[in-house]
Amino acid sequence: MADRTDPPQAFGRAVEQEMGQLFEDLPLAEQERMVEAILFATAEPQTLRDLCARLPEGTDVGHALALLERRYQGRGVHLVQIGEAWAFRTAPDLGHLMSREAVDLRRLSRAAIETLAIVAYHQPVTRAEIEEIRGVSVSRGTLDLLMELDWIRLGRRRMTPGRPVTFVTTTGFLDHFGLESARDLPGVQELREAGLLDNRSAPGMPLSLEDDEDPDRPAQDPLFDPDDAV
Amino acid sequence: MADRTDPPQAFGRAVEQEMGQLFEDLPLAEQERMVEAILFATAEPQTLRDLCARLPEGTDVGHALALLERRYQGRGVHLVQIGEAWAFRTAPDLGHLMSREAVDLRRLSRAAIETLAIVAYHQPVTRAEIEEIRGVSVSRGTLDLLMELDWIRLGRRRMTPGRPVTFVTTTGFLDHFGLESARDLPGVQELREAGLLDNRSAPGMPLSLEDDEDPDRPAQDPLFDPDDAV
Amino acid sequence: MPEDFADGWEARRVADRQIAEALVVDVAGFEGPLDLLLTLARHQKLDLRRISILDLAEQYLAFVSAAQDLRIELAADYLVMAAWLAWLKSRLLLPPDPEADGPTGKELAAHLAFQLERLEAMRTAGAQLMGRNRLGRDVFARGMPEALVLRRTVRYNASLLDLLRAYARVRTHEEYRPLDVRRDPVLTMEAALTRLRSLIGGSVDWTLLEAFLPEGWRIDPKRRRSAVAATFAAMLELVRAGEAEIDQEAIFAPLMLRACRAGSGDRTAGGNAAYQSADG
Repeated sequence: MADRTDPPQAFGRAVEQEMGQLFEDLPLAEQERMVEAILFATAEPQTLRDLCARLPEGTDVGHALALLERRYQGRGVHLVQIGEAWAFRTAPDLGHLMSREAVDLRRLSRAAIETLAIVAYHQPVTRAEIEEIRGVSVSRGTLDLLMELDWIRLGRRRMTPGRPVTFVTTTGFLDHFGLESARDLPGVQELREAGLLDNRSAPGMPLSLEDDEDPDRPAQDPLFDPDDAV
Repeated sequence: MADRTDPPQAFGRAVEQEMGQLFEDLPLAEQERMVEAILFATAEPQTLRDLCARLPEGTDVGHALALLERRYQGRGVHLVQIGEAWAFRTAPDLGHLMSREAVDLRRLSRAAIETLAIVAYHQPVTRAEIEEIRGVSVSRGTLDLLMELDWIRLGRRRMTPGRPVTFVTTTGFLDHFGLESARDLPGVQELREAGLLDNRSAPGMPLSLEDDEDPDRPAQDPLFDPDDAV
Repeated sequence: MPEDFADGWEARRVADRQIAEALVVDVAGFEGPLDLLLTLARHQKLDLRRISILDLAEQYLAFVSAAQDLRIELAADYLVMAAWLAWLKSRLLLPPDPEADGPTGKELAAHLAFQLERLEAMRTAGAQLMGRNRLGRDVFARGMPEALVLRRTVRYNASLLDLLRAYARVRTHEEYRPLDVRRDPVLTMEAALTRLRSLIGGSVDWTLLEAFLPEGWRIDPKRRRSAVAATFAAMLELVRAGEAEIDQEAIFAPLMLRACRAGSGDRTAGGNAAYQSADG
């Protein structure tokens, strides 16, 4: 397009200007929608010069901006001038509608996502069972976080000695992960076939009892080191 | 958001409903500019539910969207429907003006493109069906990549022996390829009429890979206990 | 079989071979037998509905045999397809056996034609998809999404893929483990005690303290120091509980430990007791 300004173009421009007398300039409405699209899609407010550089020769950017500004008057979005540049902004009286936008996205810790995965696949599952599967202890905080996120909740108590509580996933969980039901989670075999599981080593290996990232790992793990037996 | 029905909320809602009768509902023009502001401010498509959650009670979102869609017809920015959601997008004919904003689209392998097309046109589709159509096994990382791009996701399990997982396309897919729904896929009608989307079973072909029955049934089996059905 | 048919057959064979040989060089470019068949079919006719499956089978077989002549190794599924096509060919050529059950040659051929047409349809569809106006290339979203900060909430994010990977990791236990173990170089006394308790039963003879150090705590000086200290404290604890006895010949001499045998009363066993050299 006409966004380069190297010397040969300057010559070209002169020619084009002459051509402009021969050919019709772009209709104003077309110029206006071009400016509209650019101001919508760019990440920074655009100066007149920025806009000119993007638009075809002969565009009357100032005029297009004036039309656009009038068009958006009283709308939910306004065309505003910020210093030398132009941008669309939410109408000041509607700012409150955007308040929900202010969210900090944080990645779930590895302990949390693994715990969640185990609950999802093995529900209803007790804390002891989660620990057995992960091979490391699960901190209360991890379960609390997952409950706070409304991804897991308490299920029925297990009818075994001690009547431990169980954990199950929630509708919020299905919602967040775009699942229709927990049954739709793929099995281990399917994970492997989808390439999600690196099968360099055979599955069904004994549980590894170490997780170096987990501070509250049970202290007895070295016990299971066969080399160590005296 | 509004999936909890604890008493305080229910109460609050009742109050709001009564207020709705006392105070006039918002004028439609005002509703329209609110929807406009929200959709303009976010890059992600917003579902009707998202919009409702942000707007005051009693807003006729559907009506506001219809007005807005008409208002932006022929403009540089369009209101488009993407599955269940809505978003503003620049008019396709003006894409060249935004060449600087263009992101490098990852070049997909032939296998990935074909797999995507098969998921799109045959959804919900199992891995075995994809393989049957392509005549080769799905290479590792293909489904993975498509999921990572947020173009496909897991659908419901097929209620056939082995209960294989299925794949379906996402809203992100519709958004990326500018489709309102999977019914708008290019040529889908013709293909259906030609019988090319039928799930025609093979009369003893060597290409049908029937390994949906996975041998090491995953540990989540109890989940799939029919008694468990919600 | 009519003679002219046989002649035509020969002529075609030559042409087929030429096509096949041209393709052989590029065998790696095919994504499986169906893809190869589709390519061969396209050479035959532009309209896939009008191809002759018999000719196609013949071309495929010629391709496979040419590849074998050239000692190009074909994947097993190409050979499976070849065997099946050879069988299909015989079924198509022989008069149908009214006794035989199962699909007729015609039905099988029709299904193969369907598969080819379907694969091509999907290929075309894929190309059409890729050629559409695409977000980020032809169509753009708002470049300056507004986030008016009024209320800041923390939202934890995890995708389904993260979840699946986490589960896969848990189930296969093959997470990437760095060589340098980033665990705190401190062995707790509780850990040492638990360990010692379970091992002490086996130590009827005097055993060096160092032999009780856990694997991974013996080399690195920092870790070793912590392990020795914890194990020593644990030893004292066991002695206090009457579960073990401890001995040291002289100051700074090696510390030795053995289980306390009920009724042995040999609490002050001399330093001369032969000790195992069980140093790790």
